[in-house]
Amino acid sequence: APSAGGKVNLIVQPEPPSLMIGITTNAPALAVGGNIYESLLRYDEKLQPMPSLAKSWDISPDGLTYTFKLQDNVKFHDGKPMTSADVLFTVNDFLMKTQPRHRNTMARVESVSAPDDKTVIFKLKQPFEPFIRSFAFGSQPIVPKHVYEGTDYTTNPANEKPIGTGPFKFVEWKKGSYIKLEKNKDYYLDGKPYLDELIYQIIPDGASRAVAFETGKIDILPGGSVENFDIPRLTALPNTCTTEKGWEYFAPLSWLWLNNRTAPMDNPKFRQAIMYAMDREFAKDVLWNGYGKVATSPFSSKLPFYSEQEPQYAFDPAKAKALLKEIGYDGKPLKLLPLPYGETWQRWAEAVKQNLGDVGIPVEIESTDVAGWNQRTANWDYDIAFTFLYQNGDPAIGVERNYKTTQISKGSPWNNVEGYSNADVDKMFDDAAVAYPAAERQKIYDKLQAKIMEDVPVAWLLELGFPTIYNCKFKDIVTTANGLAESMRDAYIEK
Amino acid sequence: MTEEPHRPVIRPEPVEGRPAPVVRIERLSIALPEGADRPFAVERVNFNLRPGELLCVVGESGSGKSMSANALMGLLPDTVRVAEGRILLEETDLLREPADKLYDVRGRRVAMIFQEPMSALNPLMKVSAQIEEVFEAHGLLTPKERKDKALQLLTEVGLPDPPRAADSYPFQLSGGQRQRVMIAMALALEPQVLIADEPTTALDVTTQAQILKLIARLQKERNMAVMFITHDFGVVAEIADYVTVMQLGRIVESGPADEVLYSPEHPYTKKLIAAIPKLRAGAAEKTASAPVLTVEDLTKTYHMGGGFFKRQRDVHAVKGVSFTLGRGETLGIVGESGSGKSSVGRCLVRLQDPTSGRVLLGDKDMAHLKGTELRAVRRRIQMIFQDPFSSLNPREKVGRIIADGPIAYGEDPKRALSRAAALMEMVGLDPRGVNRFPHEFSGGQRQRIGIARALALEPEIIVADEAVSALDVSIQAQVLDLLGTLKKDLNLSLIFITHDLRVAAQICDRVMVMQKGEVVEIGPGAAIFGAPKHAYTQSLIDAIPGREKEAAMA
Amino acid sequence: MARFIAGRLLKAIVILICITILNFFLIHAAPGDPAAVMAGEAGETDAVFLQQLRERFGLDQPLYMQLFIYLKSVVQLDLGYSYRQQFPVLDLIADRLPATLLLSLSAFVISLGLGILAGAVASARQGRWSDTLISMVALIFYATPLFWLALMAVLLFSVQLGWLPGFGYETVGAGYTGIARALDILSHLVLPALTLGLFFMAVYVRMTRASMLEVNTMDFVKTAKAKGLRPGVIQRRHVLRNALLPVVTLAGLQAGQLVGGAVLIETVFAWPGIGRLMFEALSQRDYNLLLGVFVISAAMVLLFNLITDVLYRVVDPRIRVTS
Amino acid sequence: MKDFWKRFARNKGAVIGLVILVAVIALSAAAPFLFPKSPWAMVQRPFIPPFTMDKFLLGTDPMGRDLASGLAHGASVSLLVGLVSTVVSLLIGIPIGALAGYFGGWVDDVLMRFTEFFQSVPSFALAVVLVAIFQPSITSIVIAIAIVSWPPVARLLRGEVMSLKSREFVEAAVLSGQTHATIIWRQILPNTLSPIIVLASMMVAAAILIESSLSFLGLGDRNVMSWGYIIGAGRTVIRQAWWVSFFPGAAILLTVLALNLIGEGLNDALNPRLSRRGK
Ligand SMILES: Nc1ncnc2c1ncn2[C@@H]1O[C@H](COP(=O)(O)OP(=O)(O)OP(=O)(O)O)[C@@H](O)[C@H]1O
Ligand SMILES: Nc1ncnc2c1ncn2[C@@H]1O[C@H](COP(=O)(O)OP(=O)(O)OP(=O)(O)O)[C@@H](O)[C@H]1O
Ligand SMILES: [Mg+2]
Ligand SMILES: [Mg+2]
Ligand code: NI
Repeated sequence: APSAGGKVNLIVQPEPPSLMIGITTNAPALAVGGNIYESLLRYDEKLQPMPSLAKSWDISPDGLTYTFKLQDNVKFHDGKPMTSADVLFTVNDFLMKTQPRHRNTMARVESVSAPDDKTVIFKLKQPFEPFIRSFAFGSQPIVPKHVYEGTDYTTNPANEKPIGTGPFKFVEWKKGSYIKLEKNKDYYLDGKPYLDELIYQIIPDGASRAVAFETGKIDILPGGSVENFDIPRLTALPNTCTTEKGWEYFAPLSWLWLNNRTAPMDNPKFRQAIMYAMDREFAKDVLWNGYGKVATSPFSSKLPFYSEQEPQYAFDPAKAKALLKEIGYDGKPLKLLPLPYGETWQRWAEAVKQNLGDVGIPVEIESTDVAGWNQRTANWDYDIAFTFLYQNGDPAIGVERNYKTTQISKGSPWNNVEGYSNADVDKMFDDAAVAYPAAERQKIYDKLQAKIMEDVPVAWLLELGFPTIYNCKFKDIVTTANGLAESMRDAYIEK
Repeated sequence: MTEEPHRPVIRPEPVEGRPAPVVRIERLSIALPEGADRPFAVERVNFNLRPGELLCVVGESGSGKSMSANALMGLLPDTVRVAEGRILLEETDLLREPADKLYDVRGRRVAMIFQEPMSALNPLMKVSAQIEEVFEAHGLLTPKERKDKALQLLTEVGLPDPPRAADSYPFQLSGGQRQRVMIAMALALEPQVLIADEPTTALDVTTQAQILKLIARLQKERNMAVMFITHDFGVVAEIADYVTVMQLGRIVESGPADEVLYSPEHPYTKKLIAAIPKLRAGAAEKTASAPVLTVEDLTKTYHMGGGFFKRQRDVHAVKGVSFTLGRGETLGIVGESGSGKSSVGRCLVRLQDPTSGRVLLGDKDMAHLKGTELRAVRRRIQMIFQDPFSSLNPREKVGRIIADGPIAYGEDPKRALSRAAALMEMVGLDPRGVNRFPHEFSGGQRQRIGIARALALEPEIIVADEAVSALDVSIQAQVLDLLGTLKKDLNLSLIFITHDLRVAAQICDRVMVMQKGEVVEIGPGAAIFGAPKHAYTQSLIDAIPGREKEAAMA
Repeated sequence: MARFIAGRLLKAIVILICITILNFFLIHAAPGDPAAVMAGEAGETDAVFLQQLRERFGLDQPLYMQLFIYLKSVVQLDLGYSYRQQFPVLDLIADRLPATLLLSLSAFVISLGLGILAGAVASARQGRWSDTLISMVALIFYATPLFWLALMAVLLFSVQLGWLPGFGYETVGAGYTGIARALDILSHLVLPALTLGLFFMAVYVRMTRASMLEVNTMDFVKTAKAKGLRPGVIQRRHVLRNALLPVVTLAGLQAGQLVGGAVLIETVFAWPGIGRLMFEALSQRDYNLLLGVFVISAAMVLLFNLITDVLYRVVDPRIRVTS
Repeated sequence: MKDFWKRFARNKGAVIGLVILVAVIALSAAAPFLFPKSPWAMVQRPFIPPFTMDKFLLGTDPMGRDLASGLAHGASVSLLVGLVSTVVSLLIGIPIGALAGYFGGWVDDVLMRFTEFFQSVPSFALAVVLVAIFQPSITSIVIAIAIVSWPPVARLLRGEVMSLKSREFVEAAVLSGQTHATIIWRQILPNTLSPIIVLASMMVAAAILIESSLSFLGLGDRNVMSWGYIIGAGRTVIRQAWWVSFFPGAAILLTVLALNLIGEGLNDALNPRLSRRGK
């Protein structure tokens, strides 16, 4: 049986700018903030909803009305009770001002109301099956109305000492060193959380993070916090466990943006040639140590509605060369923008450069830092660029933004950056989003995946696997599709 | 020097009435490293130092004087080693004594005053501390007593304001004062033996005279044995009891001072004595020719310090100096150190801008020209610099150094270089030397290169600022001869700046005496030296060491 | 002296403002802006979001206005607000400054102390094996990439031997206080300070050695010997002090880099210092923060130039402090 | 010249240094022939330890690239970065230092304040900023390194020139009618050669190291192989494959050592005054 007590040292990388995840939604902020803030629902590894702040929920058969019943005795960290008023404030006011994704989702909502303290009702304009998967803590953290109402949300001093309902309370943030959270004694679930203290250490260098784990200074290395080359060595250490779970909700998928606007990338055959030219198995085995999976669809296989459709692109340089010959490619050199997120990505760019070079596409790597990368991709100033994106639980949320014509707009590196435009595809995405129930959506998505696979608007690489490495005495550290960020509530130390 | 070898003249030392030697250097040979110009720095030399007596060691530069002295102190440079011989301090052989025994000898029983007063003191330590250190090194006295003793010593050597001097850093003292501090340090423990290595060479006559007097007095009072190294026969005549003459590492003549000075036997000694410049007007007075240079009311004020927040301090180095220089004439400028001689010279050639006044070269006023006009006039007036080492670019070949001027005025480099070779010949150097670097020449040769450079532009006037002060007497004589000949041949006018009155007397037509930036007297050499009108001139002449004795020589 | 210092300080302020202006344009010349970076990180952007961010940061104003606003606040000793960290820049820097100063000052002291000592020993034993050894080791430290050395140090002392912690500023959550905390910080300090110090130590060794050898040939050393002083005393009292001047110059240069000169070491050892803050600010285009660090660092450089000049005067009474 | 060689050859360290440097240059020149394949080519299985396979003497890196080939091909880039950036910073630093020292006054003031600006930002940080601004490429890296390394040159030269300016041979040159340009060029600069040589040999080393540090922070040029790149990349796998970062580290060390030895040798050999000492 789980026993209470103990503390855990984790890594957060890079240092988050803020822990107020209603405003700052980058990955490290979520990794820590998920313990402080909660949303209405959590999701299991199949992305099925589980209770969180909502103890139960009900969807009307027409798929238009969602009714949530809130937990009893939920209190914010400042001691004030959490009620449906806070939910309304969060959904109707706070997040509308701060979160683009929330604005998108709310565009489909007719109204939100709270008949009583413990009930919240969402009414949709038309059925939207993914709606049930949009209540994760990252998308909809419930913030205290009494603290924020009537203030400037972005400068409210509470952002520095975040106040949520979560299992852990903020204690201290020594910038550049660590963030400390402690057990929320008033948590509404009896006995939980088990751990007394979470300490997120900030160690900027990957090799040092590995050393920290080795020397026992760190108990849990969340996925992606050490260089891949170190993983085999660390996992071989005594008493060390590994899990790839906990990434189902984000399901990161990597690909190459191919700038469809310029020759020769405007030719689907050329793009197919790129797919054939790349040895993605090598990348998975050597660069990612066998973690992850070669992408077989624009959807991650962890995503609902994923299905493997023809054509598939196995490593086949001969075929690539044949295609290039067929279209009469003139050997124009292309520029490749790697992702400035550490050594693995740099190595990967070098490997891709070699692969493409082998079939006769000369490639020049342009290094840049994070700001430069953002600027270049957001402004379509590239030939080929590495990227990886979260799928956020549903194709209608995490996938269609990258392929629909309406998503072509400068300024964001996360929309349809490649400039792919196909009216059929647009229509299929629109239909699939509002089709109801799920089986109807599946049919459309099958066709859609086949079509996009054929067109190759971007060159898919891998479904990335980010194994979490941890000391085996910690149990239940991943209990949801969002992994460590919200599972520490269930984690305990085996005595 | 290609001279036939002569047998050394060693006069027997009279023994009666003289104390036994405290130091005996016997058959000392010091080997030079390979590749040196001769195998031994000194070869089988013998010296005896007796209490209460002063031995002068004279000889040309590089003859091994300093080497002998350093060997006695046990301070030979690493590159040389003692090949044979003994150095006996009473009964102990210093050469065979273990190193830590020597620490007790140095400073305590044998003390030394070094050649360079400017650099022989630690620049970062107060004077008093440096003297106290001598006691400390030998574990004597308490710190408080040391301080008192240091002050007492400074008083004894005749420093004007001893407490202030004690609390000064060396750079805050003048050269003469520094030299006296060195003496105080050497005398601190009342050593039996004092070695003084050219202690006055860099000093002007007045200061020199003071220091010589001081050493002589202390020597008599404390009954010290003194070894005094110099190349100045005036000094020798003034103070020596006994003289040893060295040449190329060997002793060529030695004996009691009077005998060596008044009846020298070895040709080298004779030559040295003959080369002593005499204090008497040389060249016959010229009939006044038209002046090539007229200086009117020349004033130079240095402004020191001065910045945003600092008060400015003025040094009035030259105050209203006026004179003329005739064609073919030599004008000497003399005066003690700091009297403004160099400042005048530098203003004449415009290395410095005069504060006011005019320098008329023909109808052009050098003092107020600028840019190309200045350049055009400048080639008519050139300068020979004092230091033959630092006035030649060490990284330029000699031929090019000489040719630089003509090339700068647009002459074809090839022609200029061939003319440089001719000039080398003219100043008595091997014309093949044009492709060598300055460091491959001796001091005297270098000074000739400097002269050749000044001549290259065919100027009308040459300013020579202490052009021979750094050279030893024999070479000095050569250079002076050369200047005289060239002057006659080329009809040059010469301004000759010096602090050595004898040199001025020898070659100048007229002499100008300066004191504190002002001209106190100007007139024909004979008149100035024969019948000085101004008291200051008289005091300068009086300070010349060994004047009467020198006159008796030769 | 007081006047001299006051004058220099006044001049320094003018220079500081010029430097700030130049830095401002330099930083703004880099591609990308903080809004784009933050939007990028959020994993989700729309035009409204970007516009909000730009307005919030004042990035919608023309560049000269931004400069004007910035200068105005700098003159009031306010370095503005960090866009990304939502925190006053001055506080962020003040937060990191102690760690940085601790690290670089200890490295400074170590390198200067050991460097001068080893250099003096080498010069005293010129040509002997101890001299060769010291010179060689110094050269090796000089020529080895810093981060490589750092990693090796961590592997050896932290992983293999387990003697010293390999990263961080103190043991997090140990709750030490007083002496225990000081010792804890000290143990964390050893490795980074040593690795950082080694490079400069090597430079000081070479400089001290060369300089002392030169001073050894000077006349006053001979004077000291003639006094009967023992070699040890001569080296210490006479030679070393006179040889120190070029070392002081160099030390001044090193001291100027105390704030921001340790980016690599701070990264490898997870030392929460300014260097890292600066590097992060740079890659996130956190203009105000980056400029703030630059301003502080420039102020340090000017300050240490001044201190060096004053020190010159203390070490060498000959130097009159002008301009 | 002969004299020069003689003096240079007398210095054993300098000769050893020269031999090493020549070997490195030869290696970089021969790289295309010894290793005709691109050094980036993934030719074998990753992580082959050194001295276990004849064909890959120094083993392979984490991507199965031949380390020996990388080392050989990287030599030219590293040397290029070192030498070119040093030359460029000398070209900036020498004129500025010489002019400031020679003319003094307001010229000096302006130039030195200008220099101070470049010193006021920590040099490595400035390099990072510059590379980020210009986007990493071998050119921008070289320029950035040059820009951050010239201030010491200028300062050093200014000091030297100030002391040389008052030397008598310079005054003699003024008197002989030479122009400022001639005086600086012919009289003063040749005499500053020794300290410049020593400084330059240190700067070449520093430049190679800065390049590798930039690589370490991900700001290297990924299209050219350099030692700095290999070290930076090998750093992450140092625990599994020490050799990947060891060999380029040793190569840098050797080269830097060689350059320093040569610098010291040159300094002695080029200084006529040193030969006087022996006489
Ligand atoms: N450190 C040294 N290493 C090698 N040779 C030296 C050294 N010092 C002097 N010599 C040589 O030893 C010889 C004697 O030199 P010494 O210094 O004794 O001459 P000196 O008579 O004192 O000359 P001066 O009047 O110029 O001082 C000269 O040939 C000189 O070149
Ligand atoms: N550049 C300068 N700045 C300030 N004061 C100077 C400068 N040059 C000379 N002086 C001062 O001007 C005065 C005259 O100096 P000058 O060099 O003309 O004397 P001098 O007669 O040539 O002396 P010496 O015989 O020692 O060479 C001295 O008090 C000196 O300290
Ligand atoms: Mg001598
Ligand atoms: Mg003078
Ligand atoms: Ni005045």
